[in-house]
Amino acid sequence: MTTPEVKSIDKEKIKDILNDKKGKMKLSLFVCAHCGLCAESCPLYRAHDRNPEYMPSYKVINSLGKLYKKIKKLDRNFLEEIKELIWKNCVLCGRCYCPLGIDIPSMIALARGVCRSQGISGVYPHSLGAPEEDFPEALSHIGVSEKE
Amino acid sequence: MIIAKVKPLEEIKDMVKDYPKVLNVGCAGCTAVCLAGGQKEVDTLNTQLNSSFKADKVSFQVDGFTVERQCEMQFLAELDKIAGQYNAFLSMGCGAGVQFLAERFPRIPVFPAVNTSFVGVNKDIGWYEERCSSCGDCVLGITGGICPVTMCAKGLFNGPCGGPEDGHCEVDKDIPCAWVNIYERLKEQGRLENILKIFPARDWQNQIQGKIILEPYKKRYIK
Amino acid sequence: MKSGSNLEKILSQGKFAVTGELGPPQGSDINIIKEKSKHLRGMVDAVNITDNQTAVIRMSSWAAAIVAIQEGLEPNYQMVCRDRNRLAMQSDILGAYALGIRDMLCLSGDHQIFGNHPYAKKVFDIDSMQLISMVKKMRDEGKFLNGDDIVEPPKMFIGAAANPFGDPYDFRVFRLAKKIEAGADFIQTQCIYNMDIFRNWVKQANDMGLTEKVYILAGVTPMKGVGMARYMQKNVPGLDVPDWLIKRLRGVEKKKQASEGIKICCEQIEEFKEMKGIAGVHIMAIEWEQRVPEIAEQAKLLPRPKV
Amino acid sequence: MYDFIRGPLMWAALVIFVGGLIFRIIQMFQLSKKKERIFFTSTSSGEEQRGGDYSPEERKLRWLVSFSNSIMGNYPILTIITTIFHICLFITPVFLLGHNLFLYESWKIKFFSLPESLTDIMTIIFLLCAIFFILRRIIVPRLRAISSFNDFLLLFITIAPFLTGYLAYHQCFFNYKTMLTLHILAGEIMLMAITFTKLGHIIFFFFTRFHISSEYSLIPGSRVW
Repeated sequence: MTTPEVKSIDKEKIKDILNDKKGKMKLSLFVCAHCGLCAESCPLYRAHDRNPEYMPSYKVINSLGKLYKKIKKLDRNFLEEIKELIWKNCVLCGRCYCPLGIDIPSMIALARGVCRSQGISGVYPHSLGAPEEDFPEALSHIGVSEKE
Repeated sequence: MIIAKVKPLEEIKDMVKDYPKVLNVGCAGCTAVCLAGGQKEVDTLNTQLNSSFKADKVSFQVDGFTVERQCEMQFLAELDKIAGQYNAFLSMGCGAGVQFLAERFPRIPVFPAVNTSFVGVNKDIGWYEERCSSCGDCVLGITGGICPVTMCAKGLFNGPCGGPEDGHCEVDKDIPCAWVNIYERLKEQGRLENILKIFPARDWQNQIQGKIILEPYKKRYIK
Repeated sequence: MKSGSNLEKILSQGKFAVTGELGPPQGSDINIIKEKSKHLRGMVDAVNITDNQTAVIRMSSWAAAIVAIQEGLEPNYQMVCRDRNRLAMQSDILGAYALGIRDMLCLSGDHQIFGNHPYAKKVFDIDSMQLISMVKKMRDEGKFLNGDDIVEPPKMFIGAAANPFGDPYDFRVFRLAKKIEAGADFIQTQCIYNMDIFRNWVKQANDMGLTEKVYILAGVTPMKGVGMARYMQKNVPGLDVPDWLIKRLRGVEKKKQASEGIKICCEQIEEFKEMKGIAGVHIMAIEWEQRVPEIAEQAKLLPRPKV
Repeated sequence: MYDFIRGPLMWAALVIFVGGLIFRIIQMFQLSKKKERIFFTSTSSGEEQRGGDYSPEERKLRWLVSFSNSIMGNYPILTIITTIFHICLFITPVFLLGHNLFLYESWKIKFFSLPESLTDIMTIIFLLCAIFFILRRIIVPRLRAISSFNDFLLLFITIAPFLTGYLAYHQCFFNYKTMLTLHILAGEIMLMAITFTKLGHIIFFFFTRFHISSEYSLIPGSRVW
């Protein structure tokens, strides 16, 4: 539902939110060994035929990781991009396992906090204005065909 | 999902009229899914409050902040930075969220903006129906997946009572009789004997405030 | 006069009232009630008939009350909010009044987890405060809770309980004020052992002018022995049994502890007679009714005034 | 060059290594705070507190459940190889005869050393495991999706000391002296890399899995982020 001309985003506010928890988040991103062991613990990963985009570390690296990296040149399109990753691919159930004990849910929550501060937030398939075609795809994995 | 419904605007206005600066805390969990307390509803309520109070010439300002879930302290912690600037909170989370928010900020009055109604299902956009009253002792396995405690108006365990006509409850013709449906479904599944024997009086579990500490974590919290 | 009951007459004439307590049996044997009534006749102005005390099933309070009437006692019909919803309560009040019961005590009732059916579904449709105002509305306005008119409204003399020892202490007197505003005519307190807290509570009630608006009866329970005292200290909710009492009971050998308990109880009654704002005493000698005559005698409460 | 890496660079590497570890520890303690513990005395509402007295079948079931939920249950091969990899990674350099001789020569500290044939085999096993990791990072789709150049670079940084050490010991390619220089250089780079790269998980693992109280903490953690 983005408006035609791309609204600018309040970079200062984003910086505040990110810097507030910079220590812990940067350390976690830094120490992640990219070992891929968090995958199996994510219900959506398994429910989407182990598609790498549903792996917790993938979601974190491509949302919060990029937010910290591109903190200078952020724009609304980028936030729209990661919106899919941290809302559609993740329900923040908080069960991701990391052998090193990295707190993955708090990282996804921070990325969501940043988006939400700019008015961008996940649209549930069931709320008004949700693209209908979004919905059948989410049910395909459990064998519910279109007509049912 | 927990289903809630926004309180009437007048009732909310009446609660917060004496507080010049209010923070409206939204919840992106259940109340967002049932279109009662998500970020969009927070913005809608804020606009209504601001314009209505301006019309009444009352100095009032409400800001919005939607946290991930109000039932987890780590997400309520996000409010610590800004909580001090407000005289009161409005919370659009479910009853549990409102109380957890109040626990975290005991000196700031917290007002509920939604009425938590039931544990239910999304029949369609904006249409929600109760399915579970969390009685703590589930018998759905016996009644073919239809809950006698919730779906039967009298909560009978050896139903149906004398009241149902052509499948709907005596209370309201739009409400299907749970026990008629239980009968049909069990008959289809060939498990009718489940409701042929007498169901004994129940030990009601949800009589005091519920608390669950899972076995593997008991040693962390019970000395 | 509100209900014209014997208790109301005595209290309104400023006489020092005495009420007792009778626990119906856990069965349907009327003779047990008759037996207990024999001890209480002529010793008390009214006798509380408990309603499933501590959530343990007993013969229903109004039935035992009617038997008590037949035995020449004035029953004080207790009603708890745990077991009945507002429909059952109002119909029971009508029935009780029709059969001659004139006093009522409105209680919240102990949680069913204390009783012998811990997993029964609780009711608590209305709480004790709302029950008091409901009975008052039935009496003074002649209306049911929903506003419908009552043909021949029941005129009950409304009683309520008060626990000066419950947490938070300083709120207890305001709760008393609320009960008076709700419509309570007389108050029977929880059994008193910690006299200091009770004196303070009565003083606050006097300062707030509450004692003019309601008759307060101080509750006492004579201790049978150290065992009972320690049990009451640990298990009974909202009861403050101070240690000096247990020490004093332990000071006397086993056999004489019962009479020592009664002695303490009589000392308390003596003090209540002089205490400003106290209109009477409520002797709760549960399962010890046979000693009530001795207490009444020793505390010089006899003979009971005929009004 | 040789003297440079034996002298100042070695000290620099040690200082950066130890300093880095200490800095990380302090940083983590600063980032987290003590968890205020609320203890319940009784388990009310009828939930009885289960002691450890499980019957044999229950015990077997409990073991089966925890095994199938563990990473060993989900990724058995990877877990075994990682365990061997880490054992060789820590044991080989510390109990290597060659290292301990140098140590004795310069600081007169006598260390227990494993037989050279054993450390040799362990180095080979280590290298095979490392190759497994590299191949895995390329073949497995989910890893390819998140692997960057740094991951591969770091794998080589970790392999280099073992490879050069092995070649130096067996004196194959260049003459011994050059290979030894390369070996020492590789070792020092790896030590420093621990502070500046994700090898920092040495400390992070022990801190978070043992101190931070979470679902997966190995002991009831006493701190929280």
